[in-house]
Amino acid sequence: MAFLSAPTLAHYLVLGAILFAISVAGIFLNRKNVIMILMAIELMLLAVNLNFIAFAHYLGDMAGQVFVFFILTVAAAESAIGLAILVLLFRNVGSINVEDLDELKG
Amino acid sequence: MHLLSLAIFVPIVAGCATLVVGSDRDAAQARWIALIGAVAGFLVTLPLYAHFDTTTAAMQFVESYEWIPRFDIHYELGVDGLSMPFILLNSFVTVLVVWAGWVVIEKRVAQYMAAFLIMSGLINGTFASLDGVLFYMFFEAMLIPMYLIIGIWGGPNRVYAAIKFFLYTLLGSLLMLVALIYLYNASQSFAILDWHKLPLAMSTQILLFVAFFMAFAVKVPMWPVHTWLPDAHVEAPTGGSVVLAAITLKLGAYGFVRFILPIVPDASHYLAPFVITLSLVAVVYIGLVALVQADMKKLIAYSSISHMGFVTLGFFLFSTLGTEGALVQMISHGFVSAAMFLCVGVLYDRMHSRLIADYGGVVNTMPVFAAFAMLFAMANSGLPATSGFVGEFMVILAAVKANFWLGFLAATTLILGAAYTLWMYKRVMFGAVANANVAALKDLSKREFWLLAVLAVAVLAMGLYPKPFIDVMHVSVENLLAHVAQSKL
Amino acid sequence: MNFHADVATALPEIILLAAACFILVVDLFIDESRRHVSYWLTQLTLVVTACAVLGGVREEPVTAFHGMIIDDNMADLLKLVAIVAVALMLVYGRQYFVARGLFKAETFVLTLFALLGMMVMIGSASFLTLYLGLELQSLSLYAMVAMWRDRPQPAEAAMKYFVLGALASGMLLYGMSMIYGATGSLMLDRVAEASLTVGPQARLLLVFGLVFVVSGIGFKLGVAPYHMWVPDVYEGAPTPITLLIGTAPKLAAFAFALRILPGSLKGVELDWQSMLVVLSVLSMVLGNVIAIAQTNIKRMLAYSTIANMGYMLMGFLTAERGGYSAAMFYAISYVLTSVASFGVVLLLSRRGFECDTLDDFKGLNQRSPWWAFIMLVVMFSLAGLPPTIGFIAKFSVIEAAVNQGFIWLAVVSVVTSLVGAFYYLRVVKLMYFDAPVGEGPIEARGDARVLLSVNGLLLLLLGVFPQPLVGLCAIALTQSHF
Amino acid sequence: MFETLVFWAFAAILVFAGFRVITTRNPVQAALWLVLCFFTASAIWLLLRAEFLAIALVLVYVGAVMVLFLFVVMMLDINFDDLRAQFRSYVPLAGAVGVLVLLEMAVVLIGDGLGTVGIAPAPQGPTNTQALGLVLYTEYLYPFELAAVILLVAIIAAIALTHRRRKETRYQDPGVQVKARAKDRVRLVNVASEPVAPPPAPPEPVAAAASPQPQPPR
Amino acid sequence: MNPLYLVVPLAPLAASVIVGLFGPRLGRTLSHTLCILGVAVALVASIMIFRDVQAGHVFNGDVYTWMTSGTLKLAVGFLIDPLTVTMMIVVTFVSLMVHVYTIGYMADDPGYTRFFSYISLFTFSMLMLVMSNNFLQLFFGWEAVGLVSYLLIGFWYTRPTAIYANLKAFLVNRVGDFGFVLGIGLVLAYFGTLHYAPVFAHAESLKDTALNLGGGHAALLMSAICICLFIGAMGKSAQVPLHVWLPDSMEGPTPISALIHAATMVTAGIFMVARMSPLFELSDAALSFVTVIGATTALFMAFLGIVQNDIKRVVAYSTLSQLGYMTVALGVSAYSAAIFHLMTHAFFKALLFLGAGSVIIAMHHEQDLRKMGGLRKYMPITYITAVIGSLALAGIPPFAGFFSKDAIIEAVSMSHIGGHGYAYFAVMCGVFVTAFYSFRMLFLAFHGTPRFDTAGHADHAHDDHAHAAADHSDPVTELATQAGTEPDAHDDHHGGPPHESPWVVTVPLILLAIPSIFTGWAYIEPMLFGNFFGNAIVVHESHAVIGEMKEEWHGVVPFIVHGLASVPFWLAISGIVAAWYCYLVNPALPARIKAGAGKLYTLLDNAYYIDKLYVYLFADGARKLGRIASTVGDRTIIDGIVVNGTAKVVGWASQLLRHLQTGYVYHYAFTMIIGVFALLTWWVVRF
Repeated sequence: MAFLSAPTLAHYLVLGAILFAISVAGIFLNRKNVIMILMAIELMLLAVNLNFIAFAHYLGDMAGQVFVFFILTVAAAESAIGLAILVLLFRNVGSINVEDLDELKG
Repeated sequence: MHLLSLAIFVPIVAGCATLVVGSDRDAAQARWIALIGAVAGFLVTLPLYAHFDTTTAAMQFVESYEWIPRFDIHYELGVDGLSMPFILLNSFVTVLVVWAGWVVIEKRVAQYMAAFLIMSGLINGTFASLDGVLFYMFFEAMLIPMYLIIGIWGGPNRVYAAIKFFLYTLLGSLLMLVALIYLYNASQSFAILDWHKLPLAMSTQILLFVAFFMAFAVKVPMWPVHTWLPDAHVEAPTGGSVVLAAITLKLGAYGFVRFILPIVPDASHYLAPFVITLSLVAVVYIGLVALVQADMKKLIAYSSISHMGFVTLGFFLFSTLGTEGALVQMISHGFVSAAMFLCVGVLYDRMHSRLIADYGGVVNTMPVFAAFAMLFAMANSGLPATSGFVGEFMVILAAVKANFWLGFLAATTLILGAAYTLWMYKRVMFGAVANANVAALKDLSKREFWLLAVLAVAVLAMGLYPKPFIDVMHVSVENLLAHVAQSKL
Repeated sequence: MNFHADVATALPEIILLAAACFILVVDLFIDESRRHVSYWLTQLTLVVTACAVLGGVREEPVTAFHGMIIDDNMADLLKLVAIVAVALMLVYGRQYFVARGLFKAETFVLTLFALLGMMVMIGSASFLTLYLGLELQSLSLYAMVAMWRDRPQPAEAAMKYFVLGALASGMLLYGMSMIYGATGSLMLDRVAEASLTVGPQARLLLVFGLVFVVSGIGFKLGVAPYHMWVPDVYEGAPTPITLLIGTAPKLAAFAFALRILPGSLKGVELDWQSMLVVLSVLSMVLGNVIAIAQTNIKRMLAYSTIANMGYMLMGFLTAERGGYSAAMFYAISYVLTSVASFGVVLLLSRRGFECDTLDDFKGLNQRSPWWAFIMLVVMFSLAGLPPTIGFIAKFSVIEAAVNQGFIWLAVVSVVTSLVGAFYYLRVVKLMYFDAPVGEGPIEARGDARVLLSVNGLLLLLLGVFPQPLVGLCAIALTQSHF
Repeated sequence: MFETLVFWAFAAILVFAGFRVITTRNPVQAALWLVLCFFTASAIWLLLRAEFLAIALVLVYVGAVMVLFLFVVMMLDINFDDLRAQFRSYVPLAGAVGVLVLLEMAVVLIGDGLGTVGIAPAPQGPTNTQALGLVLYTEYLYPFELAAVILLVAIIAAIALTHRRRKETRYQDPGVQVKARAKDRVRLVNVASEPVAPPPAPPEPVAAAASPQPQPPR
Repeated sequence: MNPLYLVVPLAPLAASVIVGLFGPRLGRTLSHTLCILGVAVALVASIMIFRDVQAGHVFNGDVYTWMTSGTLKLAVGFLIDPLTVTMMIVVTFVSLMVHVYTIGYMADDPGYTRFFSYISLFTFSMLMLVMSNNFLQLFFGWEAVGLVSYLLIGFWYTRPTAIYANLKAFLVNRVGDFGFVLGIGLVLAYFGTLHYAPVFAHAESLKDTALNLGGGHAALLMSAICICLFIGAMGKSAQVPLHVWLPDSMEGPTPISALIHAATMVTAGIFMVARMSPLFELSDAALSFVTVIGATTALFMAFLGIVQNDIKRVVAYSTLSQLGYMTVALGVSAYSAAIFHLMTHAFFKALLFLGAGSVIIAMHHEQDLRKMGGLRKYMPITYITAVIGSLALAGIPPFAGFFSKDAIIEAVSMSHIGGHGYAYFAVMCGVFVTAFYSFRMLFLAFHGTPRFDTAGHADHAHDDHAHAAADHSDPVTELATQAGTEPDAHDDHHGGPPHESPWVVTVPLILLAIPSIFTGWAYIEPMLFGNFFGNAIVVHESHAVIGEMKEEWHGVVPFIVHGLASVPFWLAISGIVAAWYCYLVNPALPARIKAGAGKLYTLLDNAYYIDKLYVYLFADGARKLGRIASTVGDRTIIDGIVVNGTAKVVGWASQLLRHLQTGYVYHYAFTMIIGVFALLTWWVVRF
């Protein structure tokens, strides 16, 4: 079974793609819960990072890793702001149910 | 002497000055500034006529400056026999319009006057532009003041009318913009005169024709894209109707001779039957529609459409007589429709109704007015010795020459035009005094009297001696026809 | 490596950053009553930064920090306009901020950081800096949207903005990772070289990544179908923040797109070109059509943005310099117009009164002819009618499109702009044809009045004499390297 | 061979954990599954010779970000049952979309070329951490500074958005503190030298003038 | 150019303009003095020109160039030849008489100066028409007289019937002009000029040119031109089927009925055809057409004269019939006979009209013959002149009508043009009918017992045709005018028995009676058989009926003697006798005939229902079409479906699409994801 061979770049990429697909499915699945959506997005970033590292590895280039480094940093900052917004939202609206947040529409 | 620039910017500057200086509290000031501006605007156009060389078809009073070098756009002005008369006409009508709105307009006088002055400048610019983009800028910018005029000072349904007017005309002109840009790409120039020389394939010509035609047919307006006009006219204040009918419609027709015919001559020849058909529909169908209108302004609006049908018909006969007839018809219609709308305005100011049914026997209380109205009604129905006759007659003659049946259909206007105009006249003016309101009417004020008198003189002068008008345009028309006769394929 | 040269190249950003930090600290020591000190410091910062940008204008493009950033004329021009837009936002929004308790250091500092993010994006020469600039800008904006803390709507808007922004970032990054994989570099110039020579497999990867990158760009520009955040955020955010979101970031996004697509993905030009065609058409149609149904001016302007970005893309997708310069001109003129439009909205807002429904504009001409006139100019500029700058902008992009044979696209654009004209006209109608509903005083400060007037008249002036700006855009792009 | 085994094992865990993240009922559990994801991912990164990042992932994500998530989830009194209503009805759509996405991506990624790019160049030179460190402050100085700014923004934003001043808390106002001057704190009182009646009670301490006034919340 | 030529039209014009603009300030006396002076000057000048022309000074030249368009030059100019000058004299003379007469007739009218201005303007227009040397100016005059006719018919503009009639007159004339313009257009198209001289000169060369009418049909160019031009003449000269306006035009004041609707304007068509004789001569088809139309008019309009009770309407139908005679003459190429009859008719018909007017004044504006009778005693001068006019009309020698009418009948009998048989029958019958109705009128008005109420008149004159007109009018838009409120300026003077009219009325009657007697025998020889018209009238050899008649011409007296023995004379006599019998001897007879004839009478009384037909067909039809076009075409289809429909669809789409923006963030995310994967799918599938 050639598929279960030693991991090649394609394996890593497909793994990343699976994670990406899971995160997309997660957005569809947990549509009402903002926190879950945020987690799904974290998963997506993980997929991205995996890609970068895999490429960096197979290209023998540091740049990809550095990018991941920055992505991690930014993602942390992003989470902080996102959760802050979430807290604020909960204080103002009393809910983080997406379906309660439809005052702005049309 | 930058005569053309003056003709454009004197009114615009005067309009801005009116806006700045005039306030609603001191309307008189705004009026006077506007009047001075309008008269000045008219005076600066007079040398255009006086110094016009009727022996050449070349552009005259040319001014050319680089404007937007990025696109090779120039501020290029110039007039020939096809455009010069309209600049005069426009400036003349502007004076009348300012005068006509003298006491009638009470709210936001400065804005009213300014809108007309600015529009006047823009219209002059449209006629004088030799650069496609410059033309387009003026052509479109003009919509704005007109939109405001209809919307602010108009009648009860003014919003609908104003928006309809705006969008309708915009639709056409936007397609024209694409065409202009296409031509620029093909010729690497925005100079209209360069486009005249540009060879184009037939399919391209037809597409360009369609694009230009949309713009100008809406503006003229031709059937079936005419329905904005009655609405706009009915709702617009008197001055708005006057300018709309007397001037802006001419812009559409002018577009035919400046753009369509010389730029896409082969498509014009090819599609001439189509345009002629539409023109004749305008003459006959619109004539019938005009007959049954209950609103005076609407009736005159429809009559305008019908008259403009002659213009497009004349152009697409490709004969000297037809083209000159069409141009003469344009000028004449400028006078006559202006006068007709002013007449309705006179009545409207007193009775606040435009419905024919509200009138009857006005001649009893306003004999002087009725006399003027009679003259203009006759001019509208194309009576000889009035200006209305000249163009119509020439176009009919040219049409008969082209094809007997064309002439036959065109000539129905003799009957229809008289029918709708005089039937209206009869119902409004003649008869016994219809009601107490009519009985209380006062005859023309001095202002109104001279306003109409000036137009009456113009109408008669042009009817009795049209030669000067035609001499001005003749060489240009010949040149145009010679140009159109050559294939560009 | 010449560190001084690097610093000189990045001087405006450095100044901005230092000043922002300075203000952050200084504000701690300032009384509530003297908050305007921070405000003026912020304005001063902007002026100095602008001067630094001007001082850094060069003949040739210069890269610095190991090729991470680039300073070319395009960057300088866009930065300048962005700075101007931000400064105007602060001027126009001052009254609004004060009235709603937002007149404080966080606002100014976050604004400056957002601007910094934009400037970084504009001057990026690498995917990495692009990404970081983008995030810096976005994070600041997310926070600013939510700044008005005691209202549910800003929070809701911020949440939507954030979630979707994060999603877009994720996609963008996914795309970047693919591009990195296909070309082996994060440097735009090297990616560009590689993209021209890649084999079919890598090319497929490149196109694959391209889709994601284009989506990310689409999100930032707010073009359909990535536009959904735009109306909600515009409506929910405090109006000055809306102004901020609606203006300068568009320039950054434009630069972003320019750096990435023609700047680095030359090899798949046809692909992104046709993708952008789809986005452009969708935006023009959806934006204009949906805008008609709006009753909230901010929302309407949001849809107008969507549509306008569609027009901008039309110039962009021609994939030639004329088109880029047209698109750039479009973006700049749109920003100038948009600033003025929100400026008027801000002008009419006052303590306890949000001027956000269209009906609030009723009878403005009777209340204040001058502001009605300015708004009229703005509306006609947005509609693309002469003699305003909006017309020249539309003209340029249509010219670009026709020049490259996209005549049908030009026709679509004019037809949709006809639809668009309707709702702009409606605003004019409300202002001029209707009677005023309420008599609210216009309590703007003198500087805001003056600047807004200048802003409005500039739209007219540049409409009549567009050559300076048009020429500038053309020159900026001929010199720039991408 | 070991590598292969590790890869497949961790990949399987990663996918399963990822799957659980999106399907679990409780966000707290989801967060924990996510933690597992990060752990496994870091293991896979180790396979790819990205030691520093693998550690950083665990430290930053597991140590900070996910804790933050959990913190927020727990802090906010959220009715999760409400949020999961109709969850099942979303499954088919989500599944379909996920599979579709995956298929499309796989079509591209499992092309003929990439499968053979399996030659991992032998790591040489400095260790991964050293290599990163080498470039981070030189080549990537500028981005590094930017990252710092981003973190600053995050701090400012988080504080500006969520920080509330409680009335009962005592806090300092540096502005007031700095502006405090000696003469505000100390008042010299002239006391008569001759012994008279014992001095009256000292006036109200002036310290009140220097005590920080609670600022209205910003 | 002789400056006198200019004086002729300009004198009346100047008078008209001055009086028109300043009339109320000038006062009545000054106004009418000015106008009369203007026309008198024109008459004198005309006479001088007449002498000049007789001396052989024919003139053809332009006054000024109206316009030039390439090689085409349109000008205003004069062609002064015998034909013109005859018309000039007729016009100015009758006009002068009418001017004078008006002083009396309109004495009490508030529109006195306006009226003078109009009739002077009319004189000018008519002179321009006849003096023209080109088609343009001809058309100019043609329309101008139509305008003045319109103004004058509607002179009493408060009367619904009057303003109905004037609109009708103008529109029917416009129908004629429609043809006329087409004719002019064809002339221009094929001759390249509108001047008479070159057109006539080249006419021969285009004799066989065909005009393609499309669809494989072709017509002879000349026939097309002539028929088109003649349609114009049909309108102006009220030939069947465009005659309907003329009877209604009697709504105008009587002087203009005399001037315009009897003597001059209606003869413009006749004049025009005569002027165009070089063209008409080239088309037998056109001539046949003319003949048939003329004959129909001559006979059938005469029938209608019998049943009229309004004195002016009798004269009006008589005019129609006489115009038919002239037209027939034209059709048989007896142009000079037509002009001759035109001239004599102008005098005696003007006389009859003015006489009728005089009666009307005397009857306090009562026009119904049934309410008159025995007026002979009260107004002898009017009576005598009326007798002269009637005799002339009936064609009793030696009155003027006899000569001209006999010449026409003679010419018809000699003609070989298509339709001449029918024409001959028509004109012969016409003689009898003419004599009958003219003497019916005479007897009813002046003989028998007075049937009027000398104490005044309660019943209004216009009642019967007021009702008739009301039928035609649009019930919605026409104001229903009640008899009581009708402001009629002429109701001022009431009561008293009829009396002879003042001298300003009677003098013109007398002056017109004189030519009614003598012009016939005085001018028949020069006009018909001499070389009076010179080259002005061209007759093709094969049509030269006058030439044939000339061979039988032996002088006036033999002509009369011959006439006394001919059928027409006896027909006329029998007509008179029949009238005498019916209305004087046995007045009950007509009622019985009326009852017996039944349907026939109704047919005649309704003028063959032609008016009703036209109203139904054209007026209502056009309005109906217009309404359909307006409501269905413009409002429903173009505006409703296309314009507003598009707007509605866009608005609807907008409402629909805005619901895409649900407010739920996950939908937004879905959209983005779907967007990405749609693009992805497209590009993946493409690869």
